[in-house]
Amino acid sequence: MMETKGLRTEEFMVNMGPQHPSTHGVCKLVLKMDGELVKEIQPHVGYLHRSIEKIAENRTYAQIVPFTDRIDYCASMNSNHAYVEAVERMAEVEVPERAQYLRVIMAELNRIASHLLWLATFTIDLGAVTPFLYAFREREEIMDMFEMTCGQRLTYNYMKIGGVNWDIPKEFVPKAKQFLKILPGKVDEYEDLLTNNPILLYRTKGIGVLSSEKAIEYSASGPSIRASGVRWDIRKAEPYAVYDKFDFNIPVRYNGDVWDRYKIRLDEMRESAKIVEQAIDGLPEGDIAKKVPMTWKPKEGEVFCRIEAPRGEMAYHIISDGTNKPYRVKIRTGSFCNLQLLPAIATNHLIADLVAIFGSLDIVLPEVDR
Amino acid sequence: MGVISKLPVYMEKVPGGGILTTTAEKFFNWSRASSLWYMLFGLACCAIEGLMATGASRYDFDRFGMMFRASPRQADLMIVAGTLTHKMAKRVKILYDQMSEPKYVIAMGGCANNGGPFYYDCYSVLKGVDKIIPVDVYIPGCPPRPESVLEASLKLQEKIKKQKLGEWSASTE
Amino acid sequence: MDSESLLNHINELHKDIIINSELITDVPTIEVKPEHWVEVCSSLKKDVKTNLHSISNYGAVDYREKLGGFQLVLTIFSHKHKHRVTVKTLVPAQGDEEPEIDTVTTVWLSADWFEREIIELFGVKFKGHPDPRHLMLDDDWDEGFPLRRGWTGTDFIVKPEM
Amino acid sequence: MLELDPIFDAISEWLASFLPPVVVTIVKGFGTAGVVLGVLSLFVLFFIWMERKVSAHMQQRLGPMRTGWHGALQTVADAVKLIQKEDLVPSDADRAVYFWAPVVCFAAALMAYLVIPFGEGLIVQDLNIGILYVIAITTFTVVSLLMAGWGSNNKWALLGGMRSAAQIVSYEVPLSMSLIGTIMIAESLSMITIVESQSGPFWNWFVFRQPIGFIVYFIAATAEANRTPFDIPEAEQELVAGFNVEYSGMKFAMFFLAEFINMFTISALAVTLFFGGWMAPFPFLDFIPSWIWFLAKAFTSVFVLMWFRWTYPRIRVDQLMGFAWKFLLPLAFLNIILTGIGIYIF
Repeated sequence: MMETKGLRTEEFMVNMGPQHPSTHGVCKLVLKMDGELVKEIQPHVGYLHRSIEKIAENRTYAQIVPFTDRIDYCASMNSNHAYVEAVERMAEVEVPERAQYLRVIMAELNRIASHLLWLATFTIDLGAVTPFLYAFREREEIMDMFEMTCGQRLTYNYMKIGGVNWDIPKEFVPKAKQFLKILPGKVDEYEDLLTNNPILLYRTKGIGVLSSEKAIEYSASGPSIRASGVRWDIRKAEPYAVYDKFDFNIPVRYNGDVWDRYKIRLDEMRESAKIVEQAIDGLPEGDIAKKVPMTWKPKEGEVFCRIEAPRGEMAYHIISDGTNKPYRVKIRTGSFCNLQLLPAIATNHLIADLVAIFGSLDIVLPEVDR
Repeated sequence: MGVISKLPVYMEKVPGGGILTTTAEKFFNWSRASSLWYMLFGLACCAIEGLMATGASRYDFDRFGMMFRASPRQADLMIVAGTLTHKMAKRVKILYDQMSEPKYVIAMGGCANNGGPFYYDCYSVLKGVDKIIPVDVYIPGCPPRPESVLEASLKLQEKIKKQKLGEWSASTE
Repeated sequence: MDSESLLNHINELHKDIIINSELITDVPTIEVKPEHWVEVCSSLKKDVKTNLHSISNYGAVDYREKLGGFQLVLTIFSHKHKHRVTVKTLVPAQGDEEPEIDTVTTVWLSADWFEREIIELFGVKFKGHPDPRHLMLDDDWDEGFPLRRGWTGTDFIVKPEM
Repeated sequence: MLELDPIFDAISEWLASFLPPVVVTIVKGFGTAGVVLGVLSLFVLFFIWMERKVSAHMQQRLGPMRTGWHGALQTVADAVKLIQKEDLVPSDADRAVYFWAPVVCFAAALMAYLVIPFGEGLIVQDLNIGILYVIAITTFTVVSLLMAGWGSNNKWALLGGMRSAAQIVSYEVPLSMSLIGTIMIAESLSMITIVESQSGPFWNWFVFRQPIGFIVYFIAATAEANRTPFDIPEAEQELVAGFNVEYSGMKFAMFFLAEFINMFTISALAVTLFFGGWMAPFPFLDFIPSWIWFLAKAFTSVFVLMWFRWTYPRIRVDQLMGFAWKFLLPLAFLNIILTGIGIYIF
């Protein structure tokens, strides 16, 4: 050991964010550092708190749908789906089967898009820029499909209470089929670029291990908990919409490190592609929505309904007091709990690892702040 | 800044200086217009469309010479992409102050323009980024398409090309 | 275990404490008095048959006009048995009061941020919370508790009725 | 024909015809420095444009298109814009250190060109300790980056500066060691002698006699120039922009230019030491001027460096150190031993 007598060392505090390239939005991490080593992490959130829960008190049920788009802008379809599913369950509205199928198609396509976006930002976090653009290339194809269906690229407002707003155009099915044909090959291409890269392996294996006990204790959900060896997917465990009609697997991995969280999302993209394929093949004819009047008032009651969003469990707790506006809407999102466990798994790592761990948890800040 | 902004004053004393000033002005404006480095700074939904998708292969900001910089010191352009909350507003002001002159701001999307869907019944959103920093170009939309972001940057280039030496940014007015 | 037998099991477990129990959209829901709040929660977590280790949702509802207080709604679930339970309690409060209740962060670690949110948005205090700072709002926010019904602040513009 | 060497000779003779010798030396000195600076600036402008184009085409984009033919004037626009930018100094910065850091960085990068032979006879000064000089001078970069990190009084910048110090000092060792094999074969430290001892067809180039040495050199040199996968001092995703986070305008431009000059330095050094310098691959191709051969080889090497950058993820700081000390250094020693045995046998 070097003689360190007389040399003074000092821990120092660093603000990572709110404007920092790798916090993916406006999150502040207050770090206590010993050189490169992160000794303590304190996440500060709320920089994107948009009070959607307050707004929801003053809007009718149908008017809230556009706001749900903006809760998780990377997977708007899934947020839509969670909300309309909750309202329909509370008011016992029957949804036509074609609408259910369309919802599943859109939700799963959006899951692929969201995972692609995650892959893009995650690789950028590790310093590789080129895979970012490759992932975005495929994402644009999905955006095209959404655009031809509902005219928007990011915030769709596609689902409504009782069904969906628009039917798919006739170009949609061939386009989707063609996309699903190329997607597995493209995912293999990312694997060629990244999975077999020794640098990526060194950077991710054994980093930020989240044990299954810890994952359960911190109420983690989504791919993050499945990478820790807990087989938990609401699509299988409590099937909503028509998910029980499709044949798909839930990828589970057991080490809970950054590498597993990376691999599991790649596997999930392949599984989602399978679901979309089956849903397109089995798409029934019929109505796309049940008529729900403009001045619709559900009866008094409450519901707690959750679905599997790309970032974990997304749930709505809605209380109706019999008027056309909900009394209270409480939104639970996957990122909210997943960000909470960051200090538990990322302390005593180097700052470069912290970036990788933060990226691997796939946190979208408006989901945390709402 | 500094010397160059005073260039017209010195030049007037030289015979034929006026022509020289105009030429220099054109050249400097061209350089500033075609090399807008934007700050890597996203707030909400619009960041995906305005910064990521527009920077990606299909739309490609780089065609106009726009490159991202992570540090505000080296950036010329701040794209305020997304909802600006009261809590974030102070930080955005700091970031804007940290940028070096000449600097430009694009307000992207309904939220940055005036609060957008979060105008009514919302306690935490600032109703428009122009309440704290000067804005050069506004883009409507929620979120705007990448094409409209490109259009906005072209509009900003037009604006820069019409500027006179010495009156560069909105904040020096 | 299906929801009905789970509800019966919980009812048996806390015979004297539970005020009200019902099935809401197939989720067993129980209501307890605030003084039994932590006790019931920790026993639900520890009991072998319920084993509710994770928080699914934790929020507050402003029922000051209807019931005279804030209702805490906690939905918890078990990865082991794949079931969930909702526990409710009413914290009595009137007007601008800031009522107090024991924290459940001692039971679940992940209750931390959920409770911080309730503290700042509803003004319900949690006794023994390890870190009761603001989570969503700015540190120097002093306009009250925005999610309370009928709250208005300086920059709060109410949408005109159409 | 197109050899540039006689032109310079003619100019100096013409000057000597009417000026006293002292003045000639001074004028020659400044003149050569001017020429080197001018040529390098041109190269760097080209490299920056090339980097953007190469990266764009690897990423299925177009890159700069609007300024000149395929954006050829893009870097000019960038440079002119950077001159116009306001020069900010953070209020708590150590002003002198903050000011001198980019100057030292730029000067250190330039000084290496004293001994790089651009072509036959196209060398500013053929020092008999040429290689030693280059290695010594390029290490100055560390000082400048540390100065930048310290002077900015920003924690991210300081972290970046410390990282670069650790990195460059570590990689300096395998870098120097990897060159010893070459020196042993050439029996000289002078650049000219080294190039001349590689004359003949291309299998005489040292890369075929020193493959291990070349690999160690190229990896270590990539790290020295802070290029991905070893760009941790300015890791954008971790340290925002590393040591230059507080720099704006022309000062930032100097760091930026120095980075590209360094990239060309390591390419030029690789060409000189391992790829036969200005030599043509076959003697019958000698009619093409030597400086064209040199530049062609160096530009290819620069392209390879860009290729690295846009393909690989970034390595972590402790892995980087381990790689240098545990892998590259033993490999370099092994190379020296093998070379020694080889020389003894043949």
